[in-house]
Amino acid sequence: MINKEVSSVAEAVADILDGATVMIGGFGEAGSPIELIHALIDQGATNLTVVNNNTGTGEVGLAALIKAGRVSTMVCSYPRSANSKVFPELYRSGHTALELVPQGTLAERIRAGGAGIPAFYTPTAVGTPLGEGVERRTFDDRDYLLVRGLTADVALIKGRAADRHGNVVYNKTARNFSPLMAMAAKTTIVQAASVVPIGELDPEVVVTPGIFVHRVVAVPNPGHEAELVAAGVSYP
Amino acid sequence: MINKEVSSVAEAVADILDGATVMIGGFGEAGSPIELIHALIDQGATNLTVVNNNTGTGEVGLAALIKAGRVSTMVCSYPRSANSKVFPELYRSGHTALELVPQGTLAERIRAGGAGIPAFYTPTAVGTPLGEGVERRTFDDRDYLLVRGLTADVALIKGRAADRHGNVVYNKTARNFSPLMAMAAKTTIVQAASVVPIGELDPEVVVTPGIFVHRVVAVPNPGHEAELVAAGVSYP
Amino acid sequence: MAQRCALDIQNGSYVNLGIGIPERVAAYVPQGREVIYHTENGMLGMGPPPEPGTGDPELINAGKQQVTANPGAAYFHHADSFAMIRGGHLDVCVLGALQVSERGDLANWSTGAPDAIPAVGGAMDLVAGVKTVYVITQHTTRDGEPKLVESCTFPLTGLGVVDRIYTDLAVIDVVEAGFQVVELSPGVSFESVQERTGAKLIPGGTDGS
Amino acid sequence: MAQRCALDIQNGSYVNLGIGIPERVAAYVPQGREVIYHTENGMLGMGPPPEPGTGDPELINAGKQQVTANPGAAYFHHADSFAMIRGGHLDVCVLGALQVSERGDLANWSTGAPDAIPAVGGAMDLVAGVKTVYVITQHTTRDGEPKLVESCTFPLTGLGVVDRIYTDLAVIDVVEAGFQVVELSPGVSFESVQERTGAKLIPGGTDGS
Repeated sequence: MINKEVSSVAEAVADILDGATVMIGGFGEAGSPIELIHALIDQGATNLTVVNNNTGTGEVGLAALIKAGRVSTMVCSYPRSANSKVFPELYRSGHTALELVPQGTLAERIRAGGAGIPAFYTPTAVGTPLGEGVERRTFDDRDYLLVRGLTADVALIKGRAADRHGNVVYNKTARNFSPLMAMAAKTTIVQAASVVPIGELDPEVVVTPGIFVHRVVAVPNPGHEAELVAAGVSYP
Repeated sequence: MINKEVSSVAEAVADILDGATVMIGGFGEAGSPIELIHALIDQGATNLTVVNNNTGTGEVGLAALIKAGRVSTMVCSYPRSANSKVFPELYRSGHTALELVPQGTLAERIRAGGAGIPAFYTPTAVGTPLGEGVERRTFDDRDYLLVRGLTADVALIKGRAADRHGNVVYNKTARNFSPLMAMAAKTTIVQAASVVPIGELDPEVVVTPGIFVHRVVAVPNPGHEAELVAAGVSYP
Repeated sequence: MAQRCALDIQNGSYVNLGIGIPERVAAYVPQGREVIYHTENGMLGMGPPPEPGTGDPELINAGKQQVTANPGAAYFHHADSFAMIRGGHLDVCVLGALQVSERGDLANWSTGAPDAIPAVGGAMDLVAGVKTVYVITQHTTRDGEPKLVESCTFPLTGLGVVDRIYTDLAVIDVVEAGFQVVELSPGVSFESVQERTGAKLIPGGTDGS
Repeated sequence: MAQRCALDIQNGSYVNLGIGIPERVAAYVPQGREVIYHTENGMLGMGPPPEPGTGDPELINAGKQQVTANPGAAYFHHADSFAMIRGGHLDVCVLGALQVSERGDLANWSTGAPDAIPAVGGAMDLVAGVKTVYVITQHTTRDGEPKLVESCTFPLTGLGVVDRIYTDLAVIDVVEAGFQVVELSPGVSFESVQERTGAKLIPGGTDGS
């Protein structure tokens, strides 16, 4: 039998190594797997390269991981937010480096990495500072940049429901980067508000098929970042 | 108000021009928009480049379009099937040319075309006759071929249900190439077994969002190719 | 500005509105026009903010504010969302600007200040892919410096991408020859707009401008 | 052959079975192992053919035969399906062969006959992307010509892609040095297999071969 369910977030992240590249789903707080991130903080892995659209808010979730000094490089499109205080400090101090990637290029690079495409051409960022030094080529009289697919050792993903095969469905705009990151990581770990019996998810509506998922852990009542930040919570 | 529904398959395909590139959804008979294809035969456009995984069976649907002499080039991965008799004849006579593309490369080229990606690299077909003469490049010690995105003037698509915005859901493995072709065509025309009121399709399960769809036509009881072929039907 | 811009949003358009003033365009689209709003984090058919207490923190827009889903909405992942953008499927995007050049170059993501945290989001994707790019901006900076210029001095978002600019003083198209005035705000003269613009304006308005 | 191959399919594997004899592997996977079948036209969790009269002509496999969906199945479009293949997410594919070379080159899509309609389907994608490629084939052609050869003469499907070959005579791995016999069929001698093979065989079986 196939059973990808593990019993705790601690068990789910136990083998993440120092120096790993970790993709973390979510756009702002929507889809952010806070409990998996907190388990990763407890676990202790450091010198991580983290791929996420943002850099977290307050001192919970991704921001807490950055604050704990575990992130040596952030790959993201928008490392600035109303309540994002942790990253700017560590970026200015030189502790955490930044690879800035346009949002759509970031998404497509992750998908390419998961789809076995080593590189593709995109019109985005041609003529801008983010296109400087990037190989350029003209197709049909328009200029494009060559960008590489992006893969990771681990992806941390938040779903609405999953089953023991690893099939996942999401909640509204919490979907964002997660299905792509699930494709691009060697080990994809999903926290789901409910782990349902096999067959309960309609095959027509599965968003991430189980082939992309390696571990599933139930987190029945995931925290909401905005509420935690508003309440002044700081992890750990 | 937005209303993409048109009242007949004839109206839906009325403006397709001679020489157009037409993507036709379906893998074998699953997802084949037979009624739209028959309307296109009646409409008369010729010298078409048709993109489909196969070349149809019997003398209905795609095979009937080919038999009517309307297709100057087929772009496909598998132009041979148990009941595929029409294409081999016109191919051997030189009437219909063939661009043979590996199935996964075909799918990805169509997606790229729809996603504004002019070209990408793929490992598929390196070292094979289909890789001969194709630009090659090494990334991380592996060889890849450079292939171009594929777009079309028109896509003909079969859905299970659609709404007036053009949102579409499919039936099982009839999905196949259709969501990709819908992205890659200037004009995407969908025949749906039912056109449902707006709001009836759950936003979580829409497969092709309406932005990719330009016309919707209800075809309540679409024919099944295998049944038509078994019954010896020949269109027109 | 948002109100004037809204007049140019046609029925049936697929539209992406940038954070800030561009968002206000939605409120002014003339009655009878059905417009579908795209938010690049993954939805078509975005509706207004939820009634207090009814929102879902996982139903948000690109500005990370809670929104609603209109009937006919669809959710999708980021690669599909930016396929819509990059693939030219969106009709209009409306963005803010730091500077626009007379060739249509846009600078709106960075002032180039050395201590600023660079952050680009989806702006470069939008201007590279969306069919028509509208800019809404004050005509000058708070210090009175022109924002419409011969060449941008701030880091670029895209080259030759802006189609039309809505400022507090005028509506201006970017045409082959440069900035063409299409419309002046009530009580504003062509000359006064020219004075506040860092490049030569071409008259072209139907109102005599 | 299919039965022997099935022994090597591990619990939890994601497997794509080619049309024909490879399809039969599913029937022989040992009890207690749960294997998930992928069909490249767009499904994971493919089940056996439907009971007569219960099928759906739009629920088919890559061979265009009606199948069923097991609990836990998922449908997806072709780009996602081949992302699974090209991206290295499938564990095993089992294919037929016209020829396999001692370097693991596979020819299985075309005899190169000038009047044949060329047709490749997903074979080139599968061998380029799937982690482990198994081939099931008769050891020789109907005319007794070897199918395991030093170099393929038929057009290639992929270069250096085959990991293991199951024939009526033996199980043979493609290793650095060439064809290594892993197992002989009952009553078959190493020498008789060598006689029917177009390249040098390396002994390596635990059964003394």
